[in-house]
Amino acid sequence: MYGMKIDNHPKLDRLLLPEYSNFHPLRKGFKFEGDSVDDMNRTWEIEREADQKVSSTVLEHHRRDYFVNMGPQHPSTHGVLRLLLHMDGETILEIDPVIGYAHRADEKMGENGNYMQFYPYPSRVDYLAGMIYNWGYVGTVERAIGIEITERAQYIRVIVSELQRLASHLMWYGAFLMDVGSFTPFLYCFQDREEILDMFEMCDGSRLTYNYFRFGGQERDLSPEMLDRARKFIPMMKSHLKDYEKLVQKNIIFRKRTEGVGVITKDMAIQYGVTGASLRASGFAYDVRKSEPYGIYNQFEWDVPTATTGDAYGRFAVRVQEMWQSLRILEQALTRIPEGPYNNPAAPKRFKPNPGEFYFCVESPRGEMGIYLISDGTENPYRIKMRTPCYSNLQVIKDVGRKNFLADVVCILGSLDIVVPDVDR
Amino acid sequence: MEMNVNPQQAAAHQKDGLMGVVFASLEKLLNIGRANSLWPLTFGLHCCAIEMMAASASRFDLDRFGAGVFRGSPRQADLMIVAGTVSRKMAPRIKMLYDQMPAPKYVIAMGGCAMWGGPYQYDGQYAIIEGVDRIVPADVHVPGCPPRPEGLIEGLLSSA
Amino acid sequence: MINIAIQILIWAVGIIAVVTVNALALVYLERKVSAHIQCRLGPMQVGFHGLLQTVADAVKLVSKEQIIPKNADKVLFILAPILAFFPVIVLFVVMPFAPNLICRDLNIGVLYVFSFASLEVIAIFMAGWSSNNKYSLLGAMRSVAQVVSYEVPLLLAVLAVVLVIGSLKMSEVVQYQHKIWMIFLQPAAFLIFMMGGLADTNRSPFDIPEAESELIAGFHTEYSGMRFALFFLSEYSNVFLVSCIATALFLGGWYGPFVNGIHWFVIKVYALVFVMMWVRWTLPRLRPDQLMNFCWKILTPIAILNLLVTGVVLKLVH
Amino acid sequence: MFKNIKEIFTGAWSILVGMFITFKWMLKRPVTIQYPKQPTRPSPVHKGRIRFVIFPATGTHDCIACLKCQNICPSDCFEIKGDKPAEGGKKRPNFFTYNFSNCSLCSLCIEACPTKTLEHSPEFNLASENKDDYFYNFLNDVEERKKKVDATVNR
Repeated sequence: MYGMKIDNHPKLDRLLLPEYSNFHPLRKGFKFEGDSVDDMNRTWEIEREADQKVSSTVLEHHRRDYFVNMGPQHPSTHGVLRLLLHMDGETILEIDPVIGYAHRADEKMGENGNYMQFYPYPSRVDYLAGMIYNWGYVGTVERAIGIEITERAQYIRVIVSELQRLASHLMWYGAFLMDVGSFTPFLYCFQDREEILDMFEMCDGSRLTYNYFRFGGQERDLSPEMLDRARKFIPMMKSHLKDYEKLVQKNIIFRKRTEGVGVITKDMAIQYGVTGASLRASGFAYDVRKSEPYGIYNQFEWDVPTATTGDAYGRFAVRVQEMWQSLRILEQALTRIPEGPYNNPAAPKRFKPNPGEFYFCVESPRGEMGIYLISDGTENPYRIKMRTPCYSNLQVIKDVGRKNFLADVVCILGSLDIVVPDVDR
Repeated sequence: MEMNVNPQQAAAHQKDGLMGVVFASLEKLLNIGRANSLWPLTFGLHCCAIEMMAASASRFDLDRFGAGVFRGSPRQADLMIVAGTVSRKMAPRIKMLYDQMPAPKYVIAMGGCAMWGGPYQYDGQYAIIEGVDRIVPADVHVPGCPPRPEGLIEGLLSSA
Repeated sequence: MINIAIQILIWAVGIIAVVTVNALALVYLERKVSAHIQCRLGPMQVGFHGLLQTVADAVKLVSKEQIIPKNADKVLFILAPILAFFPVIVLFVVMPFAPNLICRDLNIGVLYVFSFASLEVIAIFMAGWSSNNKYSLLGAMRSVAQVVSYEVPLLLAVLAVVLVIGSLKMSEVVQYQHKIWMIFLQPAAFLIFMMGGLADTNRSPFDIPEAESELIAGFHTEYSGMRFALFFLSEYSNVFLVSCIATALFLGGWYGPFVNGIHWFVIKVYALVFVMMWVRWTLPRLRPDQLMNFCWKILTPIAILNLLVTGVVLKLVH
Repeated sequence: MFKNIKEIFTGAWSILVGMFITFKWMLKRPVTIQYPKQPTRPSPVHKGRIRFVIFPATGTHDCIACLKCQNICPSDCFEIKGDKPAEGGKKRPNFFTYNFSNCSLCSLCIEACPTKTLEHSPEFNLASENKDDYFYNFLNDVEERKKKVDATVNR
């Protein structure tokens, strides 16, 4: 993105942008000259030919190995991720993730507007965890300008974040099961997710991409009906989770498919910067909410679930346990939520933070999500860098997927819980 | 896309007499069949893909209209729901997928991003294509960011 | 001579009509069953409760453009779906629907069924090979490996049944069960048969050849329009056939309480079909190597053991 | 050996339990809302497209063309021109367009509006074959909506 040249790099090519592009958009003073449709078509031809060359590479005549392009359109890549598989029969020799198909220049857009104008975008980076990403961005700016958050707003933030975590995990639960081959739990999970989305619609008005957090508070108060609904939701969710456990977690086929598949060792996870449930499943109890508490998470009683196996089943079990913990936090927050103002009226509308660098991270359902902000003292941010968990989590598949079956790769990818725009931003 | 026969064909039918009537009603039958069995391609780009899944899930259940059979292979799909921003890197692949689909084929541009580039459109945007109809012809547009599943259903019905 | 010709003609037309209508009904049933398992409604719009949904699908598929990929092997590509549909029709010839409703009651009925059933593999492999697509080829390879392996326990299970009955004639097989159904004499064989049948028809949890999340659509990835519909039809007809065979061999065919006749046969078959759908929408999918392990390490030994025990018991009884 | 046999039986039992659960769910009432036949109710705060509030007191909107919404909008949805009327008084808009498909429904414009004359409409199921349909001219839009309201009142 900056056009840096690295000496002795084995494979230096465009990561997020198309192969043919010759510009470096994150450089200051970059101007993009729009191209005509004809231009695009011509460049696409080059790209398509390059694609087909890779996929139809015939290696030496007597060799058995071959390349398979998995994606960008494939039912189990959860969006537009492409995995270049080098295979021998059903066995994978090498995996090469090719990313950038969902690149939308989120970081560049942060530099273009002022601080207020970047509000709606974080929730679109990871659309499954919109509320939590909202908090990540708002928290960064709050740290930069130093603003107080009211008590009730803190509780609201915890409630919506945990609901969002539940919704995201439910979505993942279903999608993972669909990868493993059973379709029904996907729809059961979506039913529960719809309940949560209904609640979000009551507080924010949108179903998926929220803009509920404001600097110093929230957009609007949580209505009593929504709180009631959340209170009713908890026991229902608990009974459903028990059902799912019987349906899925105890099922012998599911266990055979996931146990011992895609083992991420602790060292490997730390080296690649894997965070979230994938790291905790490897036996490292790192959760931003616990180790670097933000908001009021240190006032609740909850545990960080871990597993020691590091395989797909471990990741699955950890995420399911996390759902139970989220319910536990929700129960406490819903009983203790105080009355009071939901935002800080002293919050400034236009502001110029002091020059400096700020970092704030939250625990998204997929891992540590942080926003690194450089301010140069003007109304617009100088640079917004997002540390998105999926980007680091995806890299590990190169090591983990090797010497596995094709079916296992799908399973590993599902268990890592990748959201593609979160990788590409 | 439309159910009515176009004027030229209608004129031809009048000339042909009985055979024309037979063909016209055959065409009508085919159209009813096509309209009620639009199999979409499993093809999610961004946020709207989740709403597309929500539309196919239990609450809204696209299967009621015969559109619940999500096919992974473009060869067996009739309908491409472009759910999300079209990035420059993805665009040639979308065109390729569209070319691989057998006729008659339809495209729904779901969400602001697929219509105009949506919130991601700004002066100097280098990564996306402003509107999917710059590469493939879109038949129905469903606005919103993201549209609710009801919007998608409405779009599906209006495309039928 | 003419009589026989007319009879054959009637049977041929009847079988083809039954097969297609029945497959459409099965697709509708599958969609409804899956919908209700998933707490939704399924097709509702076309006809009363979506009864005509599959008809609409069929009309659409017929009118679709048929694509033959540029690099495909054209002859095999066109031949494969027809060959896939062929055994289905042929197999109905020996199905004992009712005492006097068997097209040809061959002496070697059971053998005939299994020899034609294994023809399907060739069609699938042809489809996978000729498409010139790696996913298709992978799907075809998986399918061949799976079907060929599962035929072994399947046949061993049937062998035990045949051993008890002492005849290969379908009508005699059913008549033997007028007092006690074979499922009570041979429960293990029945379970093995159903598992083998699920695997043979490529249905979940043994649906690895068309594993949606791995291989997109397996061996028929490149097929569109009517050719795809033929594969679709043959898949559902196979499900029906497996249930038919299981009913004839294990569930006492047309025998039942009150009045014997075709209605009992149909009821039993549809009950079995429902169970197969229920299994499909409940269980995840096995991995190819686990599938093979399951076949060779668990099913086949049990089937052999079952055969052995049956033989010994029969010897002792006689 | 014994372990393997035990595994077979526990495995079979787990499958039976799973089948029982899907059967239990099958007997539940479907949650599907038959949408076009049955109405769905989005929440009262649902964010649809932006539109002018028609104040009952004045019977029209209260926009003063201050361009605050245009400036705060992250994705340049608005295009506003306005000038002071000849007879004096507040500035009024004479051109006010809004591109719904660019809008990210962040409601920053609503918060920025000094006269509170912008709101989210409750529409939620828009779809059209022409994408220019979502390029709204608010001044015309207000007139049309007023006509509609008048028509219902007159009836």
